[in-house]
Amino acid sequence: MEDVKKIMHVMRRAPHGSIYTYEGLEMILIMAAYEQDLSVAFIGDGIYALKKDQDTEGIGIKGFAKTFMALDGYDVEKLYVDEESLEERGLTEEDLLVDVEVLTSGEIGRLMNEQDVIVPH
Amino acid sequence: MEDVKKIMHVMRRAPHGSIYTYEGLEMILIMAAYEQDLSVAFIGDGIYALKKDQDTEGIGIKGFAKTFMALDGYDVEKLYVDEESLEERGLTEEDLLVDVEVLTSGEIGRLMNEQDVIVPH
Amino acid sequence: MNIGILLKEGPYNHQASDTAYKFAEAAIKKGHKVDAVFLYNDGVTNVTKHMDPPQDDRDIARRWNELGKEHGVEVLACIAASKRRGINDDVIIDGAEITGLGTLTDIAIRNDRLVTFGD
Amino acid sequence: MNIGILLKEGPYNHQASDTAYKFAEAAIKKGHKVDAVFLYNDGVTNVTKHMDPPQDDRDIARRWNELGKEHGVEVLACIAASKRRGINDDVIIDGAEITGLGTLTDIAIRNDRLVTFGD
Amino acid sequence: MLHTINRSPFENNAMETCIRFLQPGDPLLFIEDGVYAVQGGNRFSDLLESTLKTNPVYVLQPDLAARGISAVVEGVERIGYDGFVDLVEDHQVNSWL
Amino acid sequence: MLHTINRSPFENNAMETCIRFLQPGDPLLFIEDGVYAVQGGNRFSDLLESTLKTNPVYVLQPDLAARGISAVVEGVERIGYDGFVDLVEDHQVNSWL
Repeated sequence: MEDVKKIMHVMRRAPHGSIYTYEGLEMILIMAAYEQDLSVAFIGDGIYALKKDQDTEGIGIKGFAKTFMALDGYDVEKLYVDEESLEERGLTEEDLLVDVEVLTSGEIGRLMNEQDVIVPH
Repeated sequence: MEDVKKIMHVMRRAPHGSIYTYEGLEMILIMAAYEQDLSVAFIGDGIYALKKDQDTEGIGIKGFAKTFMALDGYDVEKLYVDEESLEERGLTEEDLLVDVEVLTSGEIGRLMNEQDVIVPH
Repeated sequence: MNIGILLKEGPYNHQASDTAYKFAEAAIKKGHKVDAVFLYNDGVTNVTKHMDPPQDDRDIARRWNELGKEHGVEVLACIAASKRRGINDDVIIDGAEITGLGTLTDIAIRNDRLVTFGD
Repeated sequence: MNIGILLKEGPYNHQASDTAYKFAEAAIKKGHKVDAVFLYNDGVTNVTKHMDPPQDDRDIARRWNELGKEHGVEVLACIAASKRRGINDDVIIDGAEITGLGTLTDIAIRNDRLVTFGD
Repeated sequence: MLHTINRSPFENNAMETCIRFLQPGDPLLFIEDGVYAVQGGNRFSDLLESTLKTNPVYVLQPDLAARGISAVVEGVERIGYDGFVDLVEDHQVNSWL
Repeated sequence: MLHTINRSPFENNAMETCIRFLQPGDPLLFIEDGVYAVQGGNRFSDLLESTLKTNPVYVLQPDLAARGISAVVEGVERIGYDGFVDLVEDHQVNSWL
């Protein structure tokens, strides 16, 4: 499987204040069709993208939180969330929309080092 | 002098990494012709704009630090620098290109409250 | 109350443009006059006429155009900032205008408030 | 070594475009192949042909164009990001091309490195 | 003077800097990604609570809802875009971008 | 894995976050506004010095010069764009934007 690359997308921005997370998600959905070894790491404010109960109607911007729930259907199953980022924000796994793997920063750092490509969003 | 407004420009970004400080300076130079009561406050990374010895040749971007020295000629003489921002960065007044008034955050905060308009850059 | 708005970021990439629009809309609804929206820095890209967002998304350029037409809000882009970013009369929407920073100074002087949105 | 570059910010407003260019230039000088510069997010505005900076400033669109012509670097803008921001074939420089994110995936797969510049 | 903050305090120093320059009694309004500051039980709750003793603190409700935040620190008042306009009617504006 | 940081540590949390994920031995490169981190005698000198014990730290000299910084923390190595390319030749890249 020489052609399969390990590609990690790193989400570090809050949703809605800027478009990076949303356009990042669009990129992941396209890459998912290419049968690479994809993963997504949510670090810092990036974890807010997975927060339950987002309702963007009042700000007039299209919401996209539910699209993260569709990633499973595209075989993007490796979703990693940084434990310290959750704690610092007073959040727990229960606050998140999708099933994720909560890891320490050391564990995520080691996974980063296995990647062929890291795409920051 | 009903028509004279107190307008403060607030510089909070480092130079070169983004254009905000440079385009802010362009705005100040134009406004200076309108005989309003202008001042410029340098806060946080904004003080780096006044750092001596900037040489932008290597990054291929036009430098503009010296334009701050010309503000005096446009009668823009109220340049305030936040003391804590200097200290936190290990800088002193000696490191700055132009004569400024170093003030505490409380003093700058009170000056802000006297303004008719505050323009952040 | 007479209000000027300074918008420093482009459309979609940052929420600034959306918040500025919602604020202007609310001010008008309350009977205030929104005199002008002045576009600076990347903000000048708010009025490019070729903008073509997905059908279920807001059309930011058209929204500024309609606010201008229906409520007399001047929509102005700084000429120096525009030139750098490839914005000129050929690519901006009807109703928007490219002008100098002197106009912004006038806006700051003649209005009761100048409210800035950016990132 | 074969290198792909991902550029996520527009010209002038952030240094990302300048650093990406300087990096590409240095890589080519050292004999590496810079396969493509892929423009995403506000990065798509790097190739607008109406860009008209002050005479003593760098011309960022022309610089990307020359890098493409002289060294075979593909300069590509994401179509979805471009449409949102009013970038289409009518306003981009010769030599740049608007394409899909599948192309970026190919670039990520076929090169030894993908280096990202942004803010 | 009305102070607005639109950046997440976890990512950017705008909130901490603003509070350093804030004069007693001046209103503070959190908008856009700034609203994460007022969610209860996070790293910035103490700073916010001490600010509430001297200054009124507002948050833009549509931005809270967009981000799925319901619980906010006690004493923070939720307003809409019309409330934002009211604050601007009463005060000049200082945006900490 | 080469880690690049391009934001001022005073304004943005990129440097502190990056260091939390950094594996021993991996090189760190400061570019653009990130270079303010390596100026000696500032609030981040301690963090940088402890990082230097486990990781090589580089800074892009053209960005230092553009910002008028001459004194840097001991042990930080200055490189040009060609040195940046050399690091990329030896490592995959993780940009902390």
